[in-house]
Amino acid sequence: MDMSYSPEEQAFREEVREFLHTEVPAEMRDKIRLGKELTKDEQENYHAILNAKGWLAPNWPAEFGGAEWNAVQRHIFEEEAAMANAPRIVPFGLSMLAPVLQKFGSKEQQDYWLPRILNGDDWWCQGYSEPGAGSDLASLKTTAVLNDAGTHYVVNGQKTWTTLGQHANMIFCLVRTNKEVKQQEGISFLLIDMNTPGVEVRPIILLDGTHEVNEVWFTDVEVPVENLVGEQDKGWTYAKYLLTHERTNIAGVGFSQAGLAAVKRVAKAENTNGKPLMQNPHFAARVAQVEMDLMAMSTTNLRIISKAAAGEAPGVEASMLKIKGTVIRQEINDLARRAVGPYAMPFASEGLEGANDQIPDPHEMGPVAGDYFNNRKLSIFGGSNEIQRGIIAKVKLAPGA
Amino acid sequence: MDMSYSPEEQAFREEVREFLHTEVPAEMRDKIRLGKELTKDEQENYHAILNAKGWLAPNWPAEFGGAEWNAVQRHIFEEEAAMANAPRIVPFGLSMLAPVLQKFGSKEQQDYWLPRILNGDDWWCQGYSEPGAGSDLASLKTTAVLNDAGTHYVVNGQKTWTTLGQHANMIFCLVRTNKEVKQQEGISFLLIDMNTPGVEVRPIILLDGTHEVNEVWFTDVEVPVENLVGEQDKGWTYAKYLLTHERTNIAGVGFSQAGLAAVKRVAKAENTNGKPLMQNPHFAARVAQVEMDLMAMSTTNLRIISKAAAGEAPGVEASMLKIKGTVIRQEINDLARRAVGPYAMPFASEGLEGANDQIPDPHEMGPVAGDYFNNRKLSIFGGSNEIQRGIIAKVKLAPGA
Amino acid sequence: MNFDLTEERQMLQDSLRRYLRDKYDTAVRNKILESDSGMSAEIWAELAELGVIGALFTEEQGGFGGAGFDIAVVFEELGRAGVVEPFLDSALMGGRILAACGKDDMVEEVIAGALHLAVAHGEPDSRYDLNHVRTAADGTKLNGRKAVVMNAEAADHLIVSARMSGQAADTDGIALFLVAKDAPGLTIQGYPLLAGGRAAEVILEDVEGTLLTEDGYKVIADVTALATVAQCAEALGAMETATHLTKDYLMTRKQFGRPIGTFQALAFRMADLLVEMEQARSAVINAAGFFDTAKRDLNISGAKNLMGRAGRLVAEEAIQLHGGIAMTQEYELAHIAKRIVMADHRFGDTDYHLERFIELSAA
Amino acid sequence: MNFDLTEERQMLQDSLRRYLRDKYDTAVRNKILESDSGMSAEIWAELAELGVIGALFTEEQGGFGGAGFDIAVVFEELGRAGVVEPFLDSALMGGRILAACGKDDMVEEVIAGALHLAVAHGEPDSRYDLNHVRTAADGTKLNGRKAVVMNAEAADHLIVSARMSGQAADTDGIALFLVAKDAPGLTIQGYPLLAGGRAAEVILEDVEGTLLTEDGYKVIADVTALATVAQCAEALGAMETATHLTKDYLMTRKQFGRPIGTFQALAFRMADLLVEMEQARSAVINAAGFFDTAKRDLNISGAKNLMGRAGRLVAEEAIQLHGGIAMTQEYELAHIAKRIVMADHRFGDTDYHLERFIELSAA
Repeated sequence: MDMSYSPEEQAFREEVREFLHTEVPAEMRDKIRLGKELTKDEQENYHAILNAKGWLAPNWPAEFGGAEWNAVQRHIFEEEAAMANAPRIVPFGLSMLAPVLQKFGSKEQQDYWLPRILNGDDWWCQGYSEPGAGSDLASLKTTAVLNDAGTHYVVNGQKTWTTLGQHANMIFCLVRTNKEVKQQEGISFLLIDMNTPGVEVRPIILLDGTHEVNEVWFTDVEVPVENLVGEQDKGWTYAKYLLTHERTNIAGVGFSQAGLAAVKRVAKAENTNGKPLMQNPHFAARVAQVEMDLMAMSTTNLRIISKAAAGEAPGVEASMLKIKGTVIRQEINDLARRAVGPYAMPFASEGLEGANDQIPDPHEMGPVAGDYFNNRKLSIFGGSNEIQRGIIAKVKLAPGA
Repeated sequence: MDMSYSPEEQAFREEVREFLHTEVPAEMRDKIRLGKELTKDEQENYHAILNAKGWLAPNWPAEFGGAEWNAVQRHIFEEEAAMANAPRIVPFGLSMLAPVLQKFGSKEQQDYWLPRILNGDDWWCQGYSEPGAGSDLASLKTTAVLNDAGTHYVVNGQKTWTTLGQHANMIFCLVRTNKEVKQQEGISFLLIDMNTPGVEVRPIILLDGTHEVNEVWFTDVEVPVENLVGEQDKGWTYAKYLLTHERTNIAGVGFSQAGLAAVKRVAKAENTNGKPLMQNPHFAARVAQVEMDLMAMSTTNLRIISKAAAGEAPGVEASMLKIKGTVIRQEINDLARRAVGPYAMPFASEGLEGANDQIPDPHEMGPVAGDYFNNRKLSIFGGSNEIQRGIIAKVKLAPGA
Repeated sequence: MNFDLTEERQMLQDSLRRYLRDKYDTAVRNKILESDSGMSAEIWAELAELGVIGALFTEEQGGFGGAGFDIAVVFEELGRAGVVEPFLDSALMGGRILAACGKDDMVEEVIAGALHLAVAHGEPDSRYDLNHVRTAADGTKLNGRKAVVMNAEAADHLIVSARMSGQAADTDGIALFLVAKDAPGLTIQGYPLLAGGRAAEVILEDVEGTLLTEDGYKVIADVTALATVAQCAEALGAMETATHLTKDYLMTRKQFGRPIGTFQALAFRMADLLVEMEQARSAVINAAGFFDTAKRDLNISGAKNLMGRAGRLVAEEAIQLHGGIAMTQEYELAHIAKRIVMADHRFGDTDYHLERFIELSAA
Repeated sequence: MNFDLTEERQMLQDSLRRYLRDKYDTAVRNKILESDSGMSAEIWAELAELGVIGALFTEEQGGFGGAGFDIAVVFEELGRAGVVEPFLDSALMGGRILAACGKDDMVEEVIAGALHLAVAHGEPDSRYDLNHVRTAADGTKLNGRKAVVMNAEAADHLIVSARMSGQAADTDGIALFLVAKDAPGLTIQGYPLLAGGRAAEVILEDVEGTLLTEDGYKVIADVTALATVAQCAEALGAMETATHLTKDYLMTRKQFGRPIGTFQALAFRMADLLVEMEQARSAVINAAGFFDTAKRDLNISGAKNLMGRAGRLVAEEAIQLHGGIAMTQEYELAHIAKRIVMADHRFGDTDYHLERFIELSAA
């Protein structure tokens, strides 16, 4: 047992910290700190900054231009990025589509799409979820039918919860190509240009007023067969590969640490009954409890990372981290809204340009109550916590487990 | 809405309080306060004291010698009895068997058994649960076969969790008289003399060292057919009648109030860090939270009682009270063990006569940790809290609910 | 003991519930949310007509109710429908302060729905402490800043607390003043609220006010007690809607080929919510029923704390049991959940009332 | 970063686990629980032989371990088997105090399993406060009363804290003395403990002791830190057993025709327990791993609080998921659950460490 970072890892941490503070614009980091959404341009700018350094694709193999960081390095970067209020990397192309292309795509697909992802030529979004499917992803109904000439699939149906689809020009989709077989066996993985006629993006406004997600409708959309990834009807396998493959940062330790630091900052400044809120024993108890939980989870995370760095694939532990990680993040969101007291009530709406100028935010915490509601999604999307519990029970209650 | 007790009810409360303090021996109440078990003689003495006053059977109709209290009066008595540390009435004959006999028993059975219950001639225990059945009560396996002459049932099998069976001379049992029909339709209700050859009582020691419950084994036990209650194979109906009929005091408000008062008494005396424990904000928060919950539940209880007094049968609310009531009582048991600190650790064993003399109990709280463990039973027995949740969900998620 | 509503209250509840069901559905309410004023003058007038405001005042004050249970009945129904119009701040708080200060003619206008008020008491650093007033009264000239003042923009008059003497945290020396909306030196910086309605930061620079009372703390404390009962009842109503929506959704929505409410883990969580709903209902009954007794504050703090805990649980579980659809702004639950959770930020949050309960029960 | 045990610790863990599985089953342990002494001299000797005690001491002290992780490994295994022999109090606490006071010869005997000790520090009104000592030292003559002294009856020597100067709550002025079991004026009133083992109220009337150190508070605080790590690890081991028993039971026990673990509500609760188990394991790793750093006390208090919360949850849920059988004294879980919950009553309970964590993190 050795709980310290190696000198190399510490040096790497210093390099990351230095880079984030010097290369990432302060205005960008301020926006993140205040819970504001980046514009498309800002997001692309951030990607370009990382790409210039060679750090945009930490998990890609070097042959495709990736940094090939191990799990510990990735963890260090995520921790530092969160503490520096650096933006998140938009993951759809970089860590969701790319691993599938690298594993199952054709040479042509790899050569064409992967450099475009690094260079920011395409903005990808993900087309998995459908209305009515929810946690039962494999019940998807969007169809793709090969035309008689065998040159195009014709796609019809609807996807939903498509994150940042409003910015995207490309979408990777799971579509049904065979209705005669078991649900999971008739699904294919298609790359679709969103400028094709018949594709329509409709915004979904979330309960905190933000426009993060969309519906994407397909009406007789023609997709060239070259855009099929791997084999027809094998798409479910590729999607599942992705789900089990790309599970780092599932615990969100960095986000929680940054969030907790912000709560403590406010609680030291905010007064109640003539004393800083942080000296109120009941508020202090809430903070302490989540901090203790976070200290423990952070070590669980490191244990799994250290296994992953040694080549062991995380199994059911990923589901455990997902549950604990979201509970802790949501608890910190709850603390943040408590901390600011009545100032949690104003509605900072992104929808109303300029309308936010008058919104009082004495602690510079941004829309804490909005964030509280927005982050209820953490336990719903990406495999709900109920789905995770089911996975844990299935594995751990199996005979001989 | 009117939340106050009527003058008559208040006068009744005074009468009850006076009676409990003057007629029930102080030594007996001290034993209850210190969490000690009463001897059989003491328990019978308490019943006799109540019977002399006409209060032993509050829920019986007057024609059978009952006090015919309404729900509010019963509640007042239960509240006062708990605050006075009066013993509980042993319910098996008085409130579990008697209502069944009064509703389904023959005239002969009523005339013979009911006076004996009031006079303490019999000590009844209940034979429902069986090993392996658990919450699935209707799967019971103890059989009763009518002999060829038609004079006796011959009973074979095993009952378990039989409370105070060690004191009992009579047991009322659910037995299987028909294996050919649906589980619930082949069960009969039998009264069995425990002195009959073939009946054996074996103690079960609970995890706190107490001997409250027993196994009762039946080997070719002959039971006269006169001891069948109602019709053969209809026993499940009678048992269910009892379960839905006799649900007062399910919330245990009085016990919780008494328990909480004891915790507060200790917490005002016990010091930590130079101050009374009650001034420790974290302990005070635990106490306050359970007190607020209890105040609310107490009103829920009164709402249901007031409906019951007006003749409405409590439905699913009884299941809700069972859950909340046990959670609160168990929380108070938890507070009690916390309150006494290291003095929660000694083991006051009833099994070792005289061995308890050296057990330190500076706050006169009795075996708080033992009680904490013992009362885990509250959420397990009498229809586990999981069973109650199932009932609530079934009723409330039904179409049109 | 009797837990039935009186006939009058039952009628009020029935007519109010019927009106809101017919006239205040999700589409109407979402349109109001998007409007500039954040409220509907028409709804306000019709509800005043229906007697909703009159029920908040005693006969002596010109109303026909005014007791704890009257207020609880009204606000439970408003909460059930997620009503955003400021009955609590403008009519109940504003009106009852004026009534306490003997402004009978103005109260009459309030009851008629014709006069709009705002209570400007909290300040940027007062959090939930009622005694914390820095705004200074130099005679009737007021200087200071008030925070998150509900309904300030729409109010005809603001009721402003200001300190005539003493330190920032003294309960003595706080007076209440009436300030006209167009008083020189008054700046109102308005903004929308997450759970609907509007509030404002109010800046007073040599603003002339009319003295209402020099016993300002007591008046504020009493009306805050009333408002807390109302807020608890409103949250209860909203929680009723949240649980109803969730029950319906559980039995309608299918996954893996069956209604998701038939999955035991979800069904049991629904059962737990219903258990907490009974607790919440009883807490509100206690807060309303003990209002005119010595146990008023103990029961109010007990209720507000319990509603804070139960409310959070119900809001979060209702969202979680729904899944994604509850995350969308247009779905009824989104608004209702916000009403429930934001109730914790008014008149003292869960911890504030925990501490107050501890103090009161030690006394 | 590396979370694997060293080879030596892995071997110790393996051999200890094997020994306890073979020699310390429920029947053996329940017999020990019923015995007068409450412990088995044979088990003690064999475990000493196995190196269990030596692992608790550094090489300098004559052992072959002594670091946080050595102690965690040993006590996790003892906890897993529900061992009631007083390794924590007699060997670890007693031995390490003697080591800190330079009593090398006695430490050697402790490691050999030949010397039994008891630490008489807590007093009837000290609760969990380490600084609270009223027992008075007049030179080497001791007068006072010690509360719930573990293993007092079986100890060859008691280590007694007593005040040489200052007030009851001062950290300065506390000395430690060695008192022989047969010292005149020493009264030991023994009794069994709910979770196994025995303790005693110890009364000192003009008892002659041998001074060990005048820096008693620091020595006690350091050894209590060690003991708290051990206690957390022991609780972790016991919680492992509780969850294992529950998992097995869920898949063995049938109701309504199927294993009860296939009921989703129960399966999900089991999943939640396993999530907490990972938290508990990490908390123990933190407490052990940061032992020799400035973050020692923060991590220990964080761990002890978390173990208090997770322990209660695991114990109560394990019992509830089992149902009736877990209520019986003879079932393994009954004893294990008592070990878990009673751990909260040693070295500061959940709230004590919450407060300490708050203080330490504010510093």
